[in-house]
Amino acid sequence: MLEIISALQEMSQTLKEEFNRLDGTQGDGDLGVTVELVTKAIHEAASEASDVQSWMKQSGVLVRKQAPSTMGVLLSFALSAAAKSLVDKDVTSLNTWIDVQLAMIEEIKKRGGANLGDRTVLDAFIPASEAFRAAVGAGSTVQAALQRATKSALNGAEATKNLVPKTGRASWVGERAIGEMDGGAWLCYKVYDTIYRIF
Amino acid sequence: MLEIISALQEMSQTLKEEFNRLDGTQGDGDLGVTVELVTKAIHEAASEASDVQSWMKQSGVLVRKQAPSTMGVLLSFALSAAAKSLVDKDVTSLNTWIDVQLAMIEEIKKRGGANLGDRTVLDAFIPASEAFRAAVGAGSTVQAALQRATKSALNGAEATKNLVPKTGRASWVGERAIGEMDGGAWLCYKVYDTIYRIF
Amino acid sequence: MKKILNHPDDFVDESISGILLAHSNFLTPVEGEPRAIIRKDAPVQGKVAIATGGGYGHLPVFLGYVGEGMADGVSVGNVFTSPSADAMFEVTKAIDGGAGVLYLYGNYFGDKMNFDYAAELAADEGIRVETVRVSDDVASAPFESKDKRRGVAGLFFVYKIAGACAEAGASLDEVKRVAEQALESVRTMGVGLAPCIIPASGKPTFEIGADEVELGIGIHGEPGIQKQQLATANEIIAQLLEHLVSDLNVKSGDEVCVLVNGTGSTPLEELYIAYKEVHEWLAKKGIQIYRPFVGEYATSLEMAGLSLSLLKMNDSLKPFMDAPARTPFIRL
Amino acid sequence: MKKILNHPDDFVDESISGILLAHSNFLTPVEGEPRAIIRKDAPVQGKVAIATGGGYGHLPVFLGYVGEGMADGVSVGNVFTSPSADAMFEVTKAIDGGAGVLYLYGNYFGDKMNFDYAAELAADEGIRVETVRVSDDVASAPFESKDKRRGVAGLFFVYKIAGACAEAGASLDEVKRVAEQALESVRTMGVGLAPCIIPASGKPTFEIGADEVELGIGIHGEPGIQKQQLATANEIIAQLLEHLVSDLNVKSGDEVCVLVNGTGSTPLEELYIAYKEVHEWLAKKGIQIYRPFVGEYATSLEMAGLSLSLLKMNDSLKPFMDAPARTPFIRL
Ligand SMILES: Nc1ncnc2c1ncn2[C@@H]1O[C@H](COP(=O)(O)OP(=O)(O)O)[C@@H](O)[C@H]1O
Ligand SMILES: Nc1ncnc2c1ncn2[C@@H]1O[C@H](COP(=O)(O)OP(=O)(O)O)[C@@H](O)[C@H]1O
Ligand SMILES: [Mg+2]
Ligand SMILES: [Mg+2]
Ligand SMILES: [Mg+2]
Ligand SMILES: [Mg+2]
Repeated sequence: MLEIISALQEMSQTLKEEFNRLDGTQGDGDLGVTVELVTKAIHEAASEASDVQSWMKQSGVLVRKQAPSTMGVLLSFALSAAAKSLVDKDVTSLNTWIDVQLAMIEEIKKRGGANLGDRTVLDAFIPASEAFRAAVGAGSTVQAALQRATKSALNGAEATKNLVPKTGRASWVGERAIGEMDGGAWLCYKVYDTIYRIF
Repeated sequence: MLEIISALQEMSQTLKEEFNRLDGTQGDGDLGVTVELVTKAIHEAASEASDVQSWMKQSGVLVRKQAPSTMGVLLSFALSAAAKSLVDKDVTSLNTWIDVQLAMIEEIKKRGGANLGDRTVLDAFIPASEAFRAAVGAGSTVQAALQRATKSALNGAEATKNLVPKTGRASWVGERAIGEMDGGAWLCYKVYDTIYRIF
Repeated sequence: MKKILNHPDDFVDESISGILLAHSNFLTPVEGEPRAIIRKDAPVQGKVAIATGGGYGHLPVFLGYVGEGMADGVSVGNVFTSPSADAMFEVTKAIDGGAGVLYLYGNYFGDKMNFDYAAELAADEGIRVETVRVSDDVASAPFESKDKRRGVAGLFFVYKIAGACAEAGASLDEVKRVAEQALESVRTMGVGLAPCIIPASGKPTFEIGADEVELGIGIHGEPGIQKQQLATANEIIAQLLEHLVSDLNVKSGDEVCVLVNGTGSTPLEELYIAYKEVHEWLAKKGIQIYRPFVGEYATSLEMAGLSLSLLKMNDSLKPFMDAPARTPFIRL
Repeated sequence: MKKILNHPDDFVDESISGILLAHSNFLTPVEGEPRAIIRKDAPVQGKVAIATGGGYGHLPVFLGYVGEGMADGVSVGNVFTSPSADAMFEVTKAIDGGAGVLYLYGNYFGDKMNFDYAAELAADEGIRVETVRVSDDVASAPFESKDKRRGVAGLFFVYKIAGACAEAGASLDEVKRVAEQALESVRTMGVGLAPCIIPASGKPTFEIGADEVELGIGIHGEPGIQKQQLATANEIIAQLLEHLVSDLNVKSGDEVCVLVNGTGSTPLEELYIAYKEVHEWLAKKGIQIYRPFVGEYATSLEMAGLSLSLLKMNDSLKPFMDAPARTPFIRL
């Protein structure tokens, strides 16, 4: 777990400017800052937590306090929802992690009111989680499932290039956003990718 | 007279930026604007005046109203003093014009409190007027007298390059002013030069 | 980046600290939450409290509107970023005088999610919260979806009206109704000439040509309707007014309050040239000016540009507009 | 040059026209002299009148200080240029309420010559005029020749004190004495980060490197003590305060008013970081702050930077500092 957190933090530092740039083409160019604050918060949460469930719970609280931008708040809600879905679950079972992803997606949909095709993080997250589930259903290893999820996340993120934003700050840009990926979707791909590389 | 005014106005337009630049190295860089406003005002005064005396009088009033910077006000006072000294005088006599220059210099000294060597317009005006007087005294023509005055004005202006300003805005710059001519002194040279070229 | 600061990371906290040191007789932070700041005399018992909040870098928005006749408390985020729901919740608890709390802030998604969550936390504690999100920027969405619009300088008018209404002792429902009426009556549109630099990023918020302006810019540098050539004050103001007047449906004989707002580095001298144009344009159309405001009411650090807001007046709004207001930043 | 204006030649007149349109209940021009502007209620019979004036581009200096408890009238020049003696004389005649007129303005040679000439004209009409020239900028001349110093943001304090004194009904001699006392007690020093552009010239007023600041800059961009590397707010403020405190001879136990003044495009957020540094530095030396002011009190169009002024307080100045003041630009 600590390894994943460190890797995510490293990723956030390496890609900070790129996140800012992607966000800047359609938003306010601060996504890199948010991602950095989020990974810092989940790192801090790890030092206060004894297991994955309590880490996710504490992450939800700290991210909410320390990174309260759109992406940050949605992630904090998603982390809290993930923590809730983990209560009394077997964290070594891949099915548990299918549920965690679904719980996060549901919470992001509920809080943000967006859906597939609105050019958000969901356009990578939903296909990635489905690919993960399908792979697990077909008996894949965790590595293989993560690989397929990562690939789907990337495809989903790439596809946002042609989507007109419907929500958030980017919606004011409208058609002008077309051509670049959505920053949040690309972040989702990078998170899957980072985790996949650890396993 | 109109010819001189037009020539002065043309000079002010051609050299505006250079006056601004010289003033900028030690002041606020607006001398070119002032010179433009002054020549505009004396042009306007000419259309309201019937003779040299009334033109100078009216020039004093209009310059004061329309170009009230340091150089402008000193010139307006000087013009008013010149007008006063012209009352009932023979304007075709060169001696009259010696007195006019002296009256202007006295007024500038009185109003501005500066003297030779303080790095002002006076450092060109005083030597120029003296050269003019000397030339007239030696029986020179108006052309020759103006030529000698122009040359002395230029020498005086050049010499300001090595003077530390004691008065006005430039005094705050102190030693830093050394190296460039005083804008007001250079203006004085340019006025003599312009008039000389007409005759 | 050439700024008067110590370290970009401390920009917000040190700036707030300066405000609290300078205005300790007006403002105080909530114990344990330095980004939650309230009126010194909060909670005012029996008065509806108004809570606001949002990203930093827009002074006097938001912190500068805390005071008598305006807002009761504010939560402050990082530059151009929402404050946390936790800070909002702390403000809510500290200002509630028993008559409930109105959340009054600019319409941004991040802020909305945080304020909504703070309202959930407040509800758990039995504090009644209502919300009005200011969405006055006509450039950010068409009339049909005007609740999607951004909140910009028109915030000032809504604080003024709602704050006076609350100060006058109205109920939460009434304050909310009046705030919504003000919101219905206000429109804003801006023009950007040069970007600002967010201390943490060190980069300009947008790019623009030497002779270009961004028409309909947002207060974080969000792109507007179009980039266009710099025109005269007369032309720019006519363009803004045409959008505003048609969207707000102002006609000859109507009365409006006018706000010519500088976004940061635009000299007051230029804002008054703009005001002259506004005044003359409206006069030509037979539109009366009830009260003009010219100055910096909602900024974006050192962004160059201005925004123009109109508040369509009616007799019920006038007493609220004329009531006094007194914060360390605004005196009316 | 990217500015909100119509034509550079009309910059001053159109801007003044906007101010008069917006604030017609406070200000009025003198008939026939549009650059001579006075309080609407001038002349106030029996009250000593205060006339000020100077170049445009420094709002709220000078026009913004005309109002109750401050100045009675102002003559306005072109950008950074003295107004004419004629406009000053018109103001003098229009504001004299029989108790005489104090000329109170910044120490610039052009202004001095014009005001002195206006005083001659006034004397011819039997109006008693006294003069106090504010020369607060420590960077512009050494202590020994402090009457040569420039007048900068410290003007605000002298208007405040002298204006309150005149409003209180003091005689011309008394108002002059109190103004001189305020002048003796005020010191200012500024730092410039970026120049402004005078509309008529279209060029920056000075040149400066990307990481440089001009220490001791004047309000027209006059060079100061030195160009130096941009330092932290902490270091810059310490530098300014060391000059001010030693020049003014402020010691532990003394009380001062503080003015952190933005020169145009410096965000309020930064000014408050600066104020925090001032507050902490003074506290460490045991110097009390009687009252702080933070904001734009004397600008140079969109020049970036700030100035810091200290007014050494004594008991006789306090009532004048605490008295109300009310102009369209300043409310205290
Ligand atoms: N309603 C929404 N639902 C889900 N994701 C969203 C929503 N709105 C925006 N996002 C995501 O948030 C990202 C921007 O995050 P961030 O920069 O933190 O937002 P902001 O700066 O506007 O607060 C977008 O790229 C998008 O993926
Ligand atoms: N006391 C003085 N007496 C005579 N000439 C002076 C004096 N002070 C300044 N000057 C002249 O005025 C010139 C500057 O004029 P101007 O730019 O109009 O001044 P400012 O912009 O400071 O009002 C200087 O170059 C100098 O020649
Ligand atoms: Mg963003
Ligand atoms: Mg000059
Ligand atoms: Mg953001
Ligand atoms: Mg000048």
